[in-house]
Amino acid sequence: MENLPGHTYDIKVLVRVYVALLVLAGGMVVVSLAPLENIAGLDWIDLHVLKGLVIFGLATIMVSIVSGFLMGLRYEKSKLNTVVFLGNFAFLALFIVFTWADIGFRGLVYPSFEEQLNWESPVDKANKAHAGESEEAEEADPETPAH
Amino acid sequence: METTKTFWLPEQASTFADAVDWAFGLYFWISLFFFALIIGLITYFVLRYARKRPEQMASGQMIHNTMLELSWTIIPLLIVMGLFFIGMRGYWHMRVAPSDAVTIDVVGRKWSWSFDYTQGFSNDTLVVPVHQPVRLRVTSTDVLHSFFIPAFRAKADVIPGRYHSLWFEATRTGVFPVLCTQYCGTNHSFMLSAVKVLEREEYDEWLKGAAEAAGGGGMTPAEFGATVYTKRGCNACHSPDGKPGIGPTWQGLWGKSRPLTNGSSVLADEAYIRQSILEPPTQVVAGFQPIMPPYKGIISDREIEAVIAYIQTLK
Amino acid sequence: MAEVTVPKEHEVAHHFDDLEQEFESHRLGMWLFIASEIMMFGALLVGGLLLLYKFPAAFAEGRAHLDWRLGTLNTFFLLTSGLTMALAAWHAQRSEQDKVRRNLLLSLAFATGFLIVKYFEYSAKFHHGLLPGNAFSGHGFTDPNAHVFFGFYFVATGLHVLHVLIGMGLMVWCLFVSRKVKFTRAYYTPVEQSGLYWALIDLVWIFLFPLLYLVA
Amino acid sequence: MSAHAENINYFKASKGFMSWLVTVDHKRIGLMYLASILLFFITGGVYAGLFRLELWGPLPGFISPDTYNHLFTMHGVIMVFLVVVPGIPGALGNFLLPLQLGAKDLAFPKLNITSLYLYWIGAVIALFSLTQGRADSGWTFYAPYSLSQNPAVLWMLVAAFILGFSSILTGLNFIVTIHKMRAPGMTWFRMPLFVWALYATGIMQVFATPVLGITLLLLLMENFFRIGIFDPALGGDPLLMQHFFWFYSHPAVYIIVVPAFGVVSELIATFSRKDIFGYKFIAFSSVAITIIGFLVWGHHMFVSGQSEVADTIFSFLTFFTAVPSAIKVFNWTTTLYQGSIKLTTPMLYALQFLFNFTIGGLTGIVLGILSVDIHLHDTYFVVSHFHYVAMGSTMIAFIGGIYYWWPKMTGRMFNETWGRLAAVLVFLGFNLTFFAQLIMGSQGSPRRYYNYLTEFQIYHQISTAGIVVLALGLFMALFNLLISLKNGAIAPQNPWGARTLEWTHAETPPVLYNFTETPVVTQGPYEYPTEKV
Repeated sequence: MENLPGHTYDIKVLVRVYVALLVLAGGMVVVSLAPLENIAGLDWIDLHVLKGLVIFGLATIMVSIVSGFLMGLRYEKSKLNTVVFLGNFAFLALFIVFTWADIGFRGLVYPSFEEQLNWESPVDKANKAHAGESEEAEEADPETPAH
Repeated sequence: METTKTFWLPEQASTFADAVDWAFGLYFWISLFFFALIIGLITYFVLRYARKRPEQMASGQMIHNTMLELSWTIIPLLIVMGLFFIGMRGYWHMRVAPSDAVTIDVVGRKWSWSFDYTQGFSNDTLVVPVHQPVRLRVTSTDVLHSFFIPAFRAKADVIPGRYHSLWFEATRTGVFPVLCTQYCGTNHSFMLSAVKVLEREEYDEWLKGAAEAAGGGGMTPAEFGATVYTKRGCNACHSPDGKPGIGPTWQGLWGKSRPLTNGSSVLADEAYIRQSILEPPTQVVAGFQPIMPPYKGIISDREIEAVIAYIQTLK
Repeated sequence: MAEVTVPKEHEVAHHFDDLEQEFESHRLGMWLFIASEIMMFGALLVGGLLLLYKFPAAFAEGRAHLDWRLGTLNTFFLLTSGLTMALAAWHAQRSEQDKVRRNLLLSLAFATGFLIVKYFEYSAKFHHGLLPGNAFSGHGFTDPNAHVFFGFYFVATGLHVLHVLIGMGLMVWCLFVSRKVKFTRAYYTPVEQSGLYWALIDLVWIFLFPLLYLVA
Repeated sequence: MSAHAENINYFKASKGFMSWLVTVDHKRIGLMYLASILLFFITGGVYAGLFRLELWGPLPGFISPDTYNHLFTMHGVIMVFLVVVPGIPGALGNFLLPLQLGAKDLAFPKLNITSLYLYWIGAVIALFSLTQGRADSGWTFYAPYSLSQNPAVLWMLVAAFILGFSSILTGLNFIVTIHKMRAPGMTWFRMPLFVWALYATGIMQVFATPVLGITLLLLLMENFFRIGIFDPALGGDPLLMQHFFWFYSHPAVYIIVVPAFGVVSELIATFSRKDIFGYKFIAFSSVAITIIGFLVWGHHMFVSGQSEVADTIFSFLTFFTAVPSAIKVFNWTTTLYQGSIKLTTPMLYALQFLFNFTIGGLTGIVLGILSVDIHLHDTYFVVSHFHYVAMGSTMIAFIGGIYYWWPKMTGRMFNETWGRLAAVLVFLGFNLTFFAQLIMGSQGSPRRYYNYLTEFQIYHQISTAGIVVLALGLFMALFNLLISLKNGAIAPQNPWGARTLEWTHAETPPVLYNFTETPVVTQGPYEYPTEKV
């Protein structure tokens, strides 16, 4: 019985984990609210991207804390469940990388082909409807001849 | 017409058909070798080691042989890597059109093709000159289709909302079928067209004539409307002679009151027909599905007028 | 329920050899189930990230209509209920049925808090017409794809809320079981499993929260 | 329950219709899966037969294009989601996994019956969709065609969603059972290869199927609320849907075929009285296929308009699946060397499998060659390749497995002569049907075509003639089994002289908790003695 998971930790560990999670969550919010122009010496990277990376990095730390402590992966003798959990992220990483290999590289051969055709987006429609409330009638779309 | 059709592959009529067929042929012989090897061994073993007495046991228990196992891991690996490079080279060649290619726009819709030439007219068959790289820029107005010319070994999915492309260079004159290979509904298998490869001079002449005809030159509006009827693929769903189809027939349509699915009815006048062509779902005739693709931005005003004139003649 | 039944010891199911085999099997089973749930949510989040990549402007505009304060409050609720669920499991190992029940009730309370905040968020969106696709009637948006953000928002948070409701159902079930079965160091599976499931809900939120509320 | 009751055969342990519906016994659940799957196999086959008859002659045929589209959609959905995906794991896996491991039951018996019920609910919903219109999206549900709000398609999406859950729960149950419930002495490398195959399948079921779930959910949301993720009319990307779909459906092809690898390994070992050549290579190649299977989904999208970079990467990775498949085929072939080979009915199916799978695998490699695939994509060549794998390999191995374990399941022996005759008919019928399709496919005949160019008529007629022979063989095989239930000889404990636990240690039919006493394993699954010279 002694090797059952979830036994070894103290109740204090739980509280510390909780505090750490709150701090990290707070950190994510703070980073996202931080004004961009105040960071000097970082003009070599798009700051929006950098922020995103930092925020998702913090999220990853939080996830490893939750899985390690609250879900008890850290205390297991057999690492099987950890392998299962990491397997998830491996497969998801492959999913995003390969799908991005498509979406991120479309129009490589004929860049000009990537322009969208004319379609009426619900956003435009809504904007037009709001405009039309005052202007009476909805004007027809100008004809857009195909190529 | 001479033909290069073989047992496995259709006739060849484009520059890269030969490379594709070569890769196919190479692989065919490789696979035939392995197939014969495996089936031959199995047959031999089954006959040679057949059980003759019920209690007979195996005559040996070879369960492991590193050399054998490594060889049939590594040899297939080397072969498939070779195949990968052959396929990749051929593929990039098929994807990247030469810079002197002429562009023709292809629009797929349920269930017809139209080919829009830069000269400002469109046609229901693809007419191209021989020995001239042609780049097709394809798009769809409704669902996925796929543009396939077996003789050219050329294929590309036709995607609504964006462009996709393919190119080819025809190596000989003739007429070759064009097929839709991505399932697109009721008449998916009737979504056929043809590519007509002409000599350069013939092509130039055709181009001139077609451009003139597209303007309705020398035709009455009703005659022009009749050509639009087939060129724009109206004939896929609407019959001119009262035959039932996917859409309502055009015979006797003009000036009648049309019952709509929403319970109201509307007079079939010019405004109604124009609206039905540009934005079909707004006025669907009772008893029919709202499946017609909108022609807004595709069809010109003159063509609409011609179609209206044509419908007026169908009494 | 005036009559309180005395909790009984758990019996090992017929096809297991002992408690340890049973416990380990249940835990691995739950982990595999969580793995499949993570793949489901993960695929959705991958879709979300790809949408973010494709329509950065739409996401920036859409995000401006979400209140990060409410999101943060909800993060707090979920993390706290995660703590109380872990505490419930901790007490269950020590057969402290009363404390188990108290922590389960606390978790339920925080989960309810999460739902209440979600209710206010949703009703604000409905009020402003920030709805998916053709139902979209918000105005002042410049990016034509802004509606995609709300489509994704409602699918992702909706699926998450559904899981929160299932998780709350599990807590109620644990409360019910705690009256019938005595939890021990070797057997506290219902609380353990529900806790794992609830942690999954936390995990999903930890990624969903920045994706929707924080990253632009 | 008394000690006595545990030691009587599982048919007699409890009686009545209800005792089957509420059972948690994996053997009964396996049999109920078997009956359901065979029923849907016949249903899906009837759909196939109908549209093949239509394709016999020139137009107009006896059905409309819409009906044709409906028929092939139903054939696809039923065969994929209700037959081949749950097939071998649901029926044979459920019955055999605990027996082969020396366990009393699966780790979660109640979950097991739950997944059977989910299967039934999914099946009922799929049938219910027939009353809601005609589903015509094809089994791939490609957007935007599937976004037409056709209620029958919507119900079909719901059905597939629920069936996905059933599949996940089965896979989960198998993995836990294999990890935690092995008998004393049953080390990983003493497990029969069928168990290894189920393990690899379980990994795919647990990790890939949820992605199908979210895909179908998003499609439903898109249909109802127009969320704009997949629908190009709302700014969405129809190719993203294909990525989602194939991330599941490519591994699903391996969910379909890997259990068949396991079955065939058992059959070949038993009927040649040989230890499997390269046991570890076969075991690990199953796992390798699983992993690689997750990386190659994009080869279904070479002409779809995905980026050229992705096409190249996916083509490169696709070729790696050829290697473990080749290893397996060569290993099975070598296993026959020096064996004591008996051509019983199950062995005939195993050899057919080798024949068909070799063709299925080789035609798969040519589809991975990028330039050639552009020509072959979406033609009958692909249809034929897929059927060589899903029908010619998986269903053939499944039928062989049913014949092999039939005495253990029912306690009756089948008629060997009729069984062999049926096996030969199935072989001829199948190859007639699908080899003709290989030829017309490479000639450029697109799939899902109601109307075809007249030059292909001869191939369609060969194909239709083939399906008649195939149907004849399949029904003969089925009736042979059913008749044996009444007239068959009582089966001995180990009629084939096999070495795995279900034959050596379990009675025929097995007792309620499988073994009268827990077996202790001391040797591998295929350790046959050698003939003394």
